[in-house]
Amino acid sequence: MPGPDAVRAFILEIGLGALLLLVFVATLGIRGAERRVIGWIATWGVLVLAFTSFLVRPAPPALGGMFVQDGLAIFAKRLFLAATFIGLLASLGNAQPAFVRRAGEYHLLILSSLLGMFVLASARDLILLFVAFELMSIPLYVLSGFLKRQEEAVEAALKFFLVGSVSSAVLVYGLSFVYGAARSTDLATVARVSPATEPLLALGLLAAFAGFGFKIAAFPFHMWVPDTYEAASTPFVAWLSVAPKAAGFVALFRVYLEGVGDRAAAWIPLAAGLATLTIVAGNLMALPQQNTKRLLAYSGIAHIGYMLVGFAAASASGVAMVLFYLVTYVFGNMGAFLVVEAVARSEGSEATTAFRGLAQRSPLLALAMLIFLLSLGGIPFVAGFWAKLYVFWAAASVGLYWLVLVGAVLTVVALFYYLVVAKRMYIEAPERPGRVHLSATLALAVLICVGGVVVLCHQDGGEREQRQSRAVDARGDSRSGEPSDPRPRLQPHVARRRAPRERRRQGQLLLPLQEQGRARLRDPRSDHRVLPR
Amino acid sequence: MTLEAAGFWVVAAVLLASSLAVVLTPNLFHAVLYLAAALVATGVVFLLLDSPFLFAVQLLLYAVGVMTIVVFAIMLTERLVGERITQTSRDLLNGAVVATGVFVGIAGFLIRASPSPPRPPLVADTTPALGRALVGPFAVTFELLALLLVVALLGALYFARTDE
Amino acid sequence: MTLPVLSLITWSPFVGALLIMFTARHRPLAVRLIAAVTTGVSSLGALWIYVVYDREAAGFQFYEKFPLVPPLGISYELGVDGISLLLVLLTSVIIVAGVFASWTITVRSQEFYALLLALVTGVFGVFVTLDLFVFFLFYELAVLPMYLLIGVWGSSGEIRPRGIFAWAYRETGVGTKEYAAMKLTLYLLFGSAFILVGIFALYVNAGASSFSFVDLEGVSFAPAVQRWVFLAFYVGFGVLAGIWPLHTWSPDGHASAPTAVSMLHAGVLMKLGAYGVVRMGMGLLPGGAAELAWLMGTVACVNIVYGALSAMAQTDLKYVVAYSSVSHMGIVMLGAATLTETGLNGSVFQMFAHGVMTGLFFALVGLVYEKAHSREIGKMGGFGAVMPGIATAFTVGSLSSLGLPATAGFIAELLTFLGAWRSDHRWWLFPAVAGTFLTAVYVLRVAKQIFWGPPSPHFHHLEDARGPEWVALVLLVAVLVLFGMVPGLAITPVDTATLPLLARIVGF
Amino acid sequence: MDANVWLPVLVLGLPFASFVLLAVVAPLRRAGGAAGAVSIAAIAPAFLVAVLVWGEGLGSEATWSWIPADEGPTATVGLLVDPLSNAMLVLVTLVSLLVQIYSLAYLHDERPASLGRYYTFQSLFAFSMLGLVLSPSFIQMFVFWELVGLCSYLLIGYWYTRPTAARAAVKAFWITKLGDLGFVIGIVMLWSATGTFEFRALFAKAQEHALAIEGLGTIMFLVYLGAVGKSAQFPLHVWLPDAMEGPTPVSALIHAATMVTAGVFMVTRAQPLFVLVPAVLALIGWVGAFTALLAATMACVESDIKRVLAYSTVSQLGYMMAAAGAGAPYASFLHLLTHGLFKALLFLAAGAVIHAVGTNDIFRMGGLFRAMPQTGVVFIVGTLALAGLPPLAGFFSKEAILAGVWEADMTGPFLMLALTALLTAFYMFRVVFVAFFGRAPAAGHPHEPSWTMRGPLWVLAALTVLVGIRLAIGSVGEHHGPGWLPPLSVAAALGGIVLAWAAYQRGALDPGRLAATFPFSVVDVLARRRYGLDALYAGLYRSFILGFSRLIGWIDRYLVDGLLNFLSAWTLRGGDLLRRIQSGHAQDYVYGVAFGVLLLLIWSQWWPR
Amino acid sequence: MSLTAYLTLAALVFAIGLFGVLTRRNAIGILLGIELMLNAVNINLVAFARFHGDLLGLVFTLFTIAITVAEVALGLAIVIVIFRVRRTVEADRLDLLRG
Repeated sequence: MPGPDAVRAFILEIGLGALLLLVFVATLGIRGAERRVIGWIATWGVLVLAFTSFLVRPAPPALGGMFVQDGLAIFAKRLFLAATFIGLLASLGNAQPAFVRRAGEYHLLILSSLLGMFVLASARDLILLFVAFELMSIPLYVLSGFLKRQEEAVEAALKFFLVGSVSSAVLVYGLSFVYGAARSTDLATVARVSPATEPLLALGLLAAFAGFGFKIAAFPFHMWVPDTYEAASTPFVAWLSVAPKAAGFVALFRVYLEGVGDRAAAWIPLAAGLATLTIVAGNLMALPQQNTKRLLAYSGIAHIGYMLVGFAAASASGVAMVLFYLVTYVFGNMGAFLVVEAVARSEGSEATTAFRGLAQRSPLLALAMLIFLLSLGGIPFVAGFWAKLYVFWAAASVGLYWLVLVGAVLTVVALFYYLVVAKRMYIEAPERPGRVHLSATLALAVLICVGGVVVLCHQDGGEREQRQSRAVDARGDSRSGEPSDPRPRLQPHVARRRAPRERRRQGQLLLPLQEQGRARLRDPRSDHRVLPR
Repeated sequence: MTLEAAGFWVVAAVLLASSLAVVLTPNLFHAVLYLAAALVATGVVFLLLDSPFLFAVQLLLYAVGVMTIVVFAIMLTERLVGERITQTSRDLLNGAVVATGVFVGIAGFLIRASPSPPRPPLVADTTPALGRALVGPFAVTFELLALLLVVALLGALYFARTDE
Repeated sequence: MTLPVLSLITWSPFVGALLIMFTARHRPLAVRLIAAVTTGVSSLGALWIYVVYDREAAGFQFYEKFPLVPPLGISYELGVDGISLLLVLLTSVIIVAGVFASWTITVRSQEFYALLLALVTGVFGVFVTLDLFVFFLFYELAVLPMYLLIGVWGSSGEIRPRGIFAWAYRETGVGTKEYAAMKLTLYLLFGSAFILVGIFALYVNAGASSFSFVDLEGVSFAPAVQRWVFLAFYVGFGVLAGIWPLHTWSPDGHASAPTAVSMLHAGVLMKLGAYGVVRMGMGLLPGGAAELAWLMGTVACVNIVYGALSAMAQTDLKYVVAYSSVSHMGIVMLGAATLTETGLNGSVFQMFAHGVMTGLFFALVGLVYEKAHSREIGKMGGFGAVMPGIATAFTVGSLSSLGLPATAGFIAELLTFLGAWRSDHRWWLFPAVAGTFLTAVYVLRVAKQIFWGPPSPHFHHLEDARGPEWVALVLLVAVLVLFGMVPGLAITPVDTATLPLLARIVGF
Repeated sequence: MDANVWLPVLVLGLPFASFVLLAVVAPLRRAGGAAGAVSIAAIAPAFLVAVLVWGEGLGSEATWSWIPADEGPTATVGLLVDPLSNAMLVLVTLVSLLVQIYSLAYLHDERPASLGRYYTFQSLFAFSMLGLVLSPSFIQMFVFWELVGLCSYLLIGYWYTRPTAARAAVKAFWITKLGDLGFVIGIVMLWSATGTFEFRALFAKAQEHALAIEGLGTIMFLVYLGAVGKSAQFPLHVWLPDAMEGPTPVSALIHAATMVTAGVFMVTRAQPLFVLVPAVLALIGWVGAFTALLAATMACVESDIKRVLAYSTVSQLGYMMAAAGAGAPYASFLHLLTHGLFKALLFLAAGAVIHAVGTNDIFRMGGLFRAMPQTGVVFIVGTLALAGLPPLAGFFSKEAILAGVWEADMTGPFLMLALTALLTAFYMFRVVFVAFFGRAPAAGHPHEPSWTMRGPLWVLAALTVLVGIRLAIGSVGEHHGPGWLPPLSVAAALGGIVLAWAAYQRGALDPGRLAATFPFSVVDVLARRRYGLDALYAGLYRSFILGFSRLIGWIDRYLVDGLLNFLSAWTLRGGDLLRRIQSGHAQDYVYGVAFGVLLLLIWSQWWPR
Repeated sequence: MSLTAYLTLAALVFAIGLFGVLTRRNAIGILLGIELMLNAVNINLVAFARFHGDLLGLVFTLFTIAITVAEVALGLAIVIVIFRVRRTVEADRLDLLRG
């Protein structure tokens, strides 16, 4: 049975499991409109977990190496918790009957999906990864059709489900090849696959990429996104647009950077190409949108493209940059969706025209929206700028200048539609007077997002990097006397745990991740071949 | 030709034929029946691969279970429609091209793959080992699977119930 | 601890913006006074550093530095040399004039002034900062408020889509202020994308772990880096400087913008682009500058002639002035491209001169528009009789525009000509000179049409400039004439900055 | 600073002070008459000082840095005081003074504010012109060159509400600017080659034969182009007749006596440089002579009294240029001075006439001599001087020019100039006979002007005579022409007078019939059409500049900007098209996934093996 | 038979399933296609397990089967609710959301 060490590794999952049980019990015990309480329970629970997550420290791998609680995992879990907290908080004020009466189901589904994400972030075994992936996905299908009386909602659920199932099939088909090529489901072993079987591995990883592409909504696997976002309830969409994507990215990092060892560089052209396609398609398709949620959906696709730029850097710093991007994206995108929710509640419309004259009606809400839009647009002084900057930086560090240029130029296209919303708010005259009313919890959620977007730019430009660079210096490999190392002194979260033994030459970038893998190979606990041959 | 090879060809033929029938037959009921055939054929493939336990699982849990709910669903939707379930298809050619393309793409990799390893001799019955693995290293995964099933059922229930 | 005068100059308007946002709600007069006082503080500071600046010593003075993000080498590093000194002075002149010229704005004046002041902070910041990264931030700050400033307070022109791309015009809404605002913002951000890539490339290639201009200046980059990064800077900043064919945002933007914004934008922000090319492009990449000077100069020649001819073809007064900016920015870029002392001095001088003259122009056009409610040249006439003051100021502006001696425009053009003939591409002189003639043609034609001729009965009720507006006009005219008559005022400090710059380029 | 410098500075400074005062102190300017008083109060002492400077024969040079540069200033400003500039000082201040006095009466109907503006410009002009003649360097000369051009522009457009005046002002500016382009290019090149703008340095180099610059010919030609514009040489002379839209005193001052001679002055000033390039010099001579003849023919068919005078100015400027081109700068300069006097006289007298009759058309005048005998007398004095009859001033200077040209072996120009002499007398006396002795009834109520107007007339008339006498008796007027030249010259003048008398007074010749006979008919038709030059310029302006600008404007809007809008419209439309893949059908979304997989599989062909 | 044969068989089934998903109109029919695709995965996994003499594939297969069942159940529930709301199970008729 798992020892105390393993419990330490599972602490967040155990806490979440307990919360699930609590909510389940509450669902059974509470009836009717009182079920509102369930939402509070879940929200508070997630908040507690979120605080707990900051106490959690990396732990040695558990389950024979299947489950790791490293920096990446902990970071991702904090992110999921933050997003979930905001999402739950925002939906507390949701007075729609379905949400009040079915609060138990709603929160159970969200929390179990969250558990799936947790495990996904920690999974280093293909089987666990797949199960976690499904555990994350299946509740989402239900949640997107949660308003099951609405034609659009069930339609969206079906589309989401169909595309999702096919993608799952493709994913697991790919994973089967990965397993076949590696003769193991352990990602560390995958990293050592002999070249003889490599075509199968390549096939497997490609197919699996499609599956992950669906989850992160990269072009052309994104097509479920706009429909689902438009139809589902907005607070849920706000959450849907960030948390599962973050989980998808974490899984991508696990599989494609940790799991392929030295061949990570091979992914650069592919990821760069996909990033380009996604950025272009997302931004272009967002241009003609009249529905704000749809617009944000497409813009979200474009953002995935930008994150893929960081991914394409296939470097440790790239990973760190994408993670930072995800953080800013959580706050910026959720915030934008929540403002849409507020306005849509008040105006009964999700169209961009509902924002007309918002600056004169509710200046603060308009300002919040403007901040979110600017952050999404990558304008300086808000978090989104730093995020874009960092992913571009990572890409530039590996010489992908063209990709940076494409990305930066398409930022301009993106700004077009963000500015259209800004125009509605600030330039056009209001259609009717009066403030836009929003519930206290929703306002709080928006406020948190504003705080995130504003604070992140101040902190993360500096403090985080500072800390990391100190870590670099402390290791004594700042190579004094050789000032011409052009790489930004940025270390990824994933690498913070274990100091690399050697600095790599330029061009080989995945050192920290590989070091981790190798270290695990030397770790006797990592061998989980308990099965007979 | 060994027995295994002969069996493979037969099963493969059956499997492919029934699969094609699943996607091509106009009648949905027939399609379900063909799917059952395909699943059974798959089970036989498992048998050819020396996995009788999985054959059993496939047959009992999968083929029968899936069949049951699908039939239920068809009954539910068909009766309300009150017409025969003959389903027309969308553009077959496009689908065929894309599906063929995918297959060719996969096959390209398979061809490039190194010659397949020889089939190792069977060491022992795999079933007990399988059981041990599920409660051993994969216990947590198994737990998660349980949760997943619960959640799926919860979702299905949520959708399917008509109260309110 | 000396007074951080550059910070004072830079942030004073920002403080003003905050004060306006938070204290002056529904008190228009307070808004204006705060704006006037805070920009006044900046102007006094600018004047102070202009006077105190040590003209014997080259290099950056009034230096301030403290680290912002040490591991990345980002720091808040300020300093001025002769070039930025002059441009800071220019900015302060224009903004003071701008505040007074838009004294009569009544719609949402609180937000207007707040945005305007924020924008000015960005402009000052760009001119005084020595850290590339912070530079970029200030640059964006100088660009972004423009969207709302034009979108909310701008005016739409009358353009009827014709020609082969008419459908595109309908699709994009050409002519409206929203279109102009969007075009301007997106275009400039498009340019900033190149700048950002360029800055990164420098940072990565320098390996110095510093964004400081002073540090990067000490690095000699590989020829390929020099070439490509210079090109990136040239394109990126060139958009803002209005280089052909990336200039088309400027006529639309300037024409649609409210008076103070046009003044600031054409007067100062376009200089910011040129300043970027000179400071960043030529300062950090001497090899690239030497290699690509032919391109800069040739495009600049196109700008000069093309801008002038385009201006001539316009029927909208604001468009004429806007295109004249395109033409005059050509002189700026040409002067820089000559890579000669006189040429570069002329370039910087033209930045200043054109800033003031175009500020004056836009102030006047704003006044005329405000009174006559028309921008169509053909519909106006005989204004000289009813608004002699405006007519006089317009004439002075025109004369400076066509390079008449005793106005600042002449010095700039002369120096540029001298530089052009001494450069490696002598023929640049001819388009440049031709440009001055074409300028004379369109500028006098417009002046004649608007201010001369029989007074139209429609416009008898019009009045001359009043009160605060005079402050703006007199200030600008005086600066224009003063610097035209005593060019040493500007050139002496500028020379201390251009010589080392050229020494690096020529020595490369 | 010694008197050599500060006296000329005083001359320069007084009008400048007046200008600044009037420009800045608006109430004073708007007072009108008071502004005139200020201006006159400034120019009068300036005139006295100028006379003093001239009389003392002061000479000095002083320069100050103007445009600084690292190794010595790029450009300097200063004073070059020598006999040439001294004489010009006197001429400029004198005519300015007289014109300003004259204007008090001539423009007394104007609104006070307008009158104030007028005197502001007058002061500015006096300052600029003085600055020009005192220039020690090309650059300063160019500066003031442009400034006088500005004053010309402003004063031609003095009545700016008149469309014709507005047009004429702009035209004058443009055409002269066209010439100035050459000037500026020339001095830029010169600076580039020598590193200096200063005359003294350049002359020194020229004397040491150290000015062997490549392309000096081109440079000097370009510099000369400036003079072509300013001094109304063919083909840029077209602005001057139109410039008559300005008030007549302005014509007298700027477009007869002073500014238009700036070109001649410049060529004279820079003679040491021009002599290095004989080809350019010859060109100057030929163009000058041709201009003289061409303008004379046009003057013969003109009926506007001011325009006749304007053409005659062009013609006389041609004379001066011809002399300069022939290497006789002295003659050229002498003619400049005398012409300044008598042409100003003529204009002012014509102004008095126009003031009286309210029209410019000589055929609507007639018998004016009886109504305004004093004006008539001075006009005739001026006419005689212009026609070149001894002992008036014009005779000697013209003599000198003809002699100079003859001695330079420029036969062609000489013949043209001689013919011009005949024509000059003809067209001037045509005016005299038609306007003053004609039988047609004069329009308006002709009367002698007030003393403020008559005074300057008499002063100028007296000076014309006195200078002539001075030249006749003094060695100043000595010339080295062949002995047959004076008789020939006088004969030509007399011939012209007789011809005019015969045609317009006596009626012995029918001018109309004469004009209809070949070869006069050709000349007549062409001259009446101004040899098509105005039409040519208008056509060029309209079709070339405006047409080209329209083309560029179109290109800019519809191609350069159009392309951008096209791109952005296509981006928008592209988004619209692209979102059609979002068909709403679930299976199409699955197609998306399938295509994605296919894409990845195809991509994998580049998979590194 | 060689491993490749089994893999090819699986690939064929996978492609056929994909074809079904792409061409069927009836939502239930589409689900059947998905079943086929997942079935192919199982063949793959078992074949690999057998040829590698490894048990992980079998474990994987068990999980896959279970998850497939869950998915099918949920999918059918969605189909039923769709039918209830929209009175149709034809996927092509569900295009309220588009663009």
